[in-house]
Amino acid sequence: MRLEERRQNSAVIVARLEGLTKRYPNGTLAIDRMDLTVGKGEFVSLLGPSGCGKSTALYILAGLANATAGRVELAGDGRQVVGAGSIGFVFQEPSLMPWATVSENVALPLTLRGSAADLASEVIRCLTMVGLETFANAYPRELSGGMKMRVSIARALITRPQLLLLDEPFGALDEITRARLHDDLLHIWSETGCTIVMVTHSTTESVYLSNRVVVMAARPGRLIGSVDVSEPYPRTKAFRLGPGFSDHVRQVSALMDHASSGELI
Amino acid sequence: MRLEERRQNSAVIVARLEGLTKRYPNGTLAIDRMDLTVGKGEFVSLLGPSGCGKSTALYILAGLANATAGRVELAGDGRQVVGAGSIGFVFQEPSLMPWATVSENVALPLTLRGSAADLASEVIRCLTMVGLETFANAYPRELSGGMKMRVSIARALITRPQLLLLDEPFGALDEITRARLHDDLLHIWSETGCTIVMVTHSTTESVYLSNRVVVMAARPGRLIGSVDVSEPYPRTKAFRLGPGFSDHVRQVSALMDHASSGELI
Amino acid sequence: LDKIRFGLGWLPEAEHCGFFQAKATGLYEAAGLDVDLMAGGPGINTAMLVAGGEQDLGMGSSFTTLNMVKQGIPGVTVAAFFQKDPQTLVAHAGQGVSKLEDVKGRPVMVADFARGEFWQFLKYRFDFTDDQLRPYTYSSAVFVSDKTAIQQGYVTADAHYLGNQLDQPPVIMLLADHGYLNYATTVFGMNSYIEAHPDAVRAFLSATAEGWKSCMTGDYTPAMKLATSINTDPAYGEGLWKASINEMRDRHIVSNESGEGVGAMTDTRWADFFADMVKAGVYPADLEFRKAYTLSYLPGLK
Amino acid sequence: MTISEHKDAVVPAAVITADGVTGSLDLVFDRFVPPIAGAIFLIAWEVFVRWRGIPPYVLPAPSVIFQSLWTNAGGLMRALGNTALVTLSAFVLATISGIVLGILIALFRTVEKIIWPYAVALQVTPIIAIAPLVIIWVGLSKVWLALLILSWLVAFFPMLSATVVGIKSVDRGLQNVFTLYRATRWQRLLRLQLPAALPFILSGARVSSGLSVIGAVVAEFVAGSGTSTGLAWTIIQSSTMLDVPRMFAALFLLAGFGVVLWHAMSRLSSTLLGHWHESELKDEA
Amino acid sequence: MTISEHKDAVVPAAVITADGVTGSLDLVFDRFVPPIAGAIFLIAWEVFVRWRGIPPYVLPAPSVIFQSLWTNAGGLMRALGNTALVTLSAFVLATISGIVLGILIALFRTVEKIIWPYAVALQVTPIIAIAPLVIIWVGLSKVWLALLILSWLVAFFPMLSATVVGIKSVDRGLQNVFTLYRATRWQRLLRLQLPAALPFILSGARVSSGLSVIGAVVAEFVAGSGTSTGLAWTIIQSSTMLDVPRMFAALFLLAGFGVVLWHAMSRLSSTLLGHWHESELKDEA
Ligand SMILES: Nc1ncnc2c1ncn2[C@@H]1O[C@H](COP(=O)(O)OP(=O)(O)OP(=O)(O)O)[C@@H](O)[C@H]1O
Ligand SMILES: Nc1ncnc2c1ncn2[C@@H]1O[C@H](COP(=O)(O)OP(=O)(O)OP(=O)(O)O)[C@@H](O)[C@H]1O
Ligand SMILES: [Mg+2]
Ligand SMILES: [Mg+2]
Repeated sequence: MRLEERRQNSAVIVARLEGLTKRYPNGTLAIDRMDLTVGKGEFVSLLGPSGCGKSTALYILAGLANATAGRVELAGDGRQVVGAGSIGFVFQEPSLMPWATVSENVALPLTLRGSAADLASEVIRCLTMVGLETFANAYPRELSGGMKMRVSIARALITRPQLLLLDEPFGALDEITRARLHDDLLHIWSETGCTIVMVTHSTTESVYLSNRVVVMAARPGRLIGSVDVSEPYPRTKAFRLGPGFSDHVRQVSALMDHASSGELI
Repeated sequence: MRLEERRQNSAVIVARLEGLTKRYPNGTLAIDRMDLTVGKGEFVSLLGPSGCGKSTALYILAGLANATAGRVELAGDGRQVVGAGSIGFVFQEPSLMPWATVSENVALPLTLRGSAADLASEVIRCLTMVGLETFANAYPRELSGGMKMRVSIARALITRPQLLLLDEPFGALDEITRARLHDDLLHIWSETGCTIVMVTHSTTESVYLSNRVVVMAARPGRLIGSVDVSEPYPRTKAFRLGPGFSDHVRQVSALMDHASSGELI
Repeated sequence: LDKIRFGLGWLPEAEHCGFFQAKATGLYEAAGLDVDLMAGGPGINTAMLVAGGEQDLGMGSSFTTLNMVKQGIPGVTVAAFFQKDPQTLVAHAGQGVSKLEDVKGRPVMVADFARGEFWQFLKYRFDFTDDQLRPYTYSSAVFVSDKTAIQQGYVTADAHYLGNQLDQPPVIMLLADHGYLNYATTVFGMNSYIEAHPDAVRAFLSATAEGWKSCMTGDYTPAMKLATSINTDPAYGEGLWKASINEMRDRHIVSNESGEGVGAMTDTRWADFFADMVKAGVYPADLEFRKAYTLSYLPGLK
Repeated sequence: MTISEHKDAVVPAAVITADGVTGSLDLVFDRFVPPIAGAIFLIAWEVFVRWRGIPPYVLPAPSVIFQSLWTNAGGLMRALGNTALVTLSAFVLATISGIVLGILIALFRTVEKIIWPYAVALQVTPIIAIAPLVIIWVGLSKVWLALLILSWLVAFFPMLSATVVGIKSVDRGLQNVFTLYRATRWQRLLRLQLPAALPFILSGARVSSGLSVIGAVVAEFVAGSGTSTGLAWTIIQSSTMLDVPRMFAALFLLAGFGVVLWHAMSRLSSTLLGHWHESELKDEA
Repeated sequence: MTISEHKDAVVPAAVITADGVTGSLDLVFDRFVPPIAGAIFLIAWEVFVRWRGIPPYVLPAPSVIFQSLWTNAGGLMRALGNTALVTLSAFVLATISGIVLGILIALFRTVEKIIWPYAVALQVTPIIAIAPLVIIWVGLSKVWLALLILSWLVAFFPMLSATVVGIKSVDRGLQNVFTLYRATRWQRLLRLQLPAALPFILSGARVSSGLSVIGAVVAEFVAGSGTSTGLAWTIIQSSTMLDVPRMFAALFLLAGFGVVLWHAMSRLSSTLLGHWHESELKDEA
């Protein structure tokens, strides 16, 4: 899919937050009047200091938590509403079923859907993508931290979701594995035209992958700016080394500096 | 402490692994004949692909897991054996007591030691260091992922340990918070002259912080090389931008490439 | 054949001899009856089963139908096969206890059920007090192990069980010998059933009376064979049967010394017993105790 | 542009007070539905008994039971008092002994292998069988002690079992933290194993509280009440006297007492676990 | 250079087979220590009884008990068979009903609020009290049904309670995964809540298995008529007859049966949980 096409598509709105406010029962104001619109086919990165409400925002986008105030809309593309089974979510913690094997965990979304036609091959496809095909029959407790996270990624990808929410999916992975998964992710994204919202702590990762980087500030969590990364896909090593890249990284870093000012001593 | 001094000190061995081999009961050979010597006052980073046995190695160093074969020695400096209460460990998962508040969790190592003299002020010191002083009375479930990790870091630092084992301590933190904690860590290290072994996935982080970077390969986990970063401390922004830095980063990356070759498709 | 479901108060035992004899020797059948002798047990409340219609007639005591009258349940006693209630108190020999008067002030193990029945009688007649009460666990182990202990018992079994365990035979005090007028091994039923089946009831009582006579004077083995085939517990075997029957014969349990007929009841005895129980505080004086029995089905009458 | 609202996620702007509203609705529900359901249950029972003409000695109607409760209030309350005393003592004893023994079993493999079978054997020993022996052991003058031992016997096993499973379920990560910081056995117990086992222990205590009620009644039944007369005695008396309404009145009291005890344990549970354990957390979405 | 060995961590090079050695040592321990402890226990008992000259009707010596067991073997085994049948049926019934009701209570707030008090009330109802009524309700010809109901009543509550707590303790992260993928209520139950509750449920089942043994015995005691000849009768009869050795023989059988049942549940537990739950994991350090 060309960027042109994407641009066009992004006029179709997949998710819109308007004045989103979230207060936890203990009184913490996690998010304060946040507005965010995600167009179809976008790859949006969400950055912000630790505890600024990124995970909370993803939960609300996925319909797993209620907003205290404000509007949350998830839109379809006219044919199918994004929602029912069509959201993939890599949670910040792996959240695997300890009693099930790796492949059972990965297969879960399909099993729940009841469409078990090519289940086995799909599981192998996704496990291979994250490099865990030899661990198909292992139990989660036999895996390392990074391996658990990769299982969780495989589980999110198996449904070929239209909206993919990623909460620091690569934080626990080494750079080589991470780079490969970056490329896999971009491949999937361009192939399926899905929409991605990713929380990350890596500015370079956010600039390399996404077409828009959104930065939040903390206490209370709010949006303080965004950077459009209008570089063409597929992005190559050349892009990483070029001046545009570091420009964008610098812009994002500046926003992050701004977001964090006065946050930590 | 000057680097000269450190060099001298590092003749004193704090930990030595000889032919360390670890096989889990399910048959997985996690580590295969690994040799590693850590001198007193060193800051060693441990890198390697996901699942190569880094966490396992730290567990064995801390005496939390037994080796299947090989020698493990933790040495003292003549006055006090490194061991009893003098190891700090930031686990890969936060492992907080859900029934205790943040400050109770941080205070735990001191509480267990029974030395409660300046407990309260120590807790505040450590919480302030990780920027969580306002969350002293919160419960772990009310914290974000990165905040939990910071509590875990604070808990490891409160005993002013002689040997500090860190398992991806900053993976879940944004870059600003991370940078501040980097500096705090280096400060503590140079102040107390403690020894640090840190698992990380960030080459830049490893080069910036440590005086030696050790790289492991996976399946079975083994040592494939190490890079000495003989740059003076304190390291400044200048170091980060200088050619020495990127040289070292490139060396480490090359080792990582080597370690990962044939690992993932 | 008329079917009668008869509820025994306990597991088949020698105290049921007359019923089993009648069944085993075909007396019931000859009288045109098909009698089902249904075993009881500790949790089987025969009065409730009869009241609830699960059994046609049941085995009880004077208390059974007096309680029913008190609760407004229309049940009547139609015959009494034990003129003497076998209830006893048992003491060790050589403890200075030979009659009920001596028990006053000493601890006594009494079952909970008895505290509404003979315990009240003992309190009223012999000045017993509640602080003498000790728990009775349906086991004589406590008694045997403590020389000063006194417990409730059953005359048909006491000597047999305890005799083996004690150096000296125990002192057995039969309450009936001390003015306790309770009828035991009675037959009772609901008014409605009895009025609807007068002939069957009469036939049943007559046949049972024949059975009892044959038990007391003749060969009781047919009854024993039948009973022990149902209750196969060896403890309820021949030895106990022999001992129990002997006690019943010697102590005139079934037909007392005054020579009343087997199964007989009298208005006077009912009235006296009721008066005692009123004095003991078990029943209110205005209870229509005469509703609790009827003499018109007694086996002697034709 | 088609914007269709995602049903679960759409929150109209005006729902700021949503939590409050739901909360008070729940409260109303909590306060009114159970009594109403209870009333319906009793009315249905009453109607059923009257309509089928079931005599009170087979199944008394609630009205009859309450009337009996009223008439016999004094005696029944005294009896309840006696039973409650045994129950509570047995429960406290069961809790303490169950937790202590559970700790020993969970911590010492040797104790586990050796003790478990006997604990299980004790649990399946019908107290009716050993009542006479217990009375002999404690002596006839200490019936209350026999009652206590017998009802303890009924109540202690769930505590034991819950404590063992709870301690064995402690998170391995936290165990490592405690090992690393050289926690003494005692510290580990008090600061890690017991708090972590608490959800299990409290769940065991809820079972145990009910069992100690039964235990007290059955103990009284089999070991006799001696001079103090609890509800078991009332029940047996009523049963032999065919005073079924009074028996039911006693059962109602007993059930009420059991429910109160259970509620107290539930309260304790939400107080102790409310701030951290999943089973007692309010839904926060 | 001072190298002092870190005691916990030092592993001599020759310990490659360490796991194997420890393993088989443990095995030896498991196999021999409990029987030896048992033997010591019995011998101590025997010596104590002989030395103090305790009469057999107060506490029979093991030798006397085993002799009685041998002499009465036939009758006792038949009795055990009858009791075992009731026990197992009641246990199965308790397990199923406890889990099903537990699910309903855990999933539906309304059911919880309405049903809990009755479940608790049922638990604290002494079956001794209601046995006569239950017999009337089911009819005298179906005494086995009365037995089943009564022993079920004793056994079901721990299952219920364990299921409820277990389901309520499900990890929130996993709940979110299931919500996200639109799991139906049924799928959530089968694939998330029940597996996650399994450790609790199996712990409840261990308690419940013991209670169903007692339940069967007590039920038989209070509701059994002369024709049913389970262990309860043997015990009661032996007790009234002062044949205390036979009573103990019956108790031994009962305890043995209880322990076997409990072991079966433990086995089941380690089979079902062994590969994932902390409480059944072997130590891997
Ligand atoms: N269950 C909860 N109850 C109360 N407060 C909560 C809860 N979950 C999160 N918070 C608070 O909400 C704020 C935002 O949390 P959130 O998890 O969204 O942060 P985040 O941006 O994902 O942080 P991180 O990068 O560390 O994961 C934090 O201040 C946290 O303390
Ligand atoms: N408890 C266990 N049982 C069996 N195998 C295990 C266990 N823990 C870890 N392993 C295996 O040992 C290997 C090393 O695990 P370890 O956790 O040390 O990796 P790691 O280097 O820390 O990886 P990561 O960077 O992903 O945390 C992995 O292949 C893992 O599958
Ligand atoms: Mg987060
Ligand atoms: Mg690791």
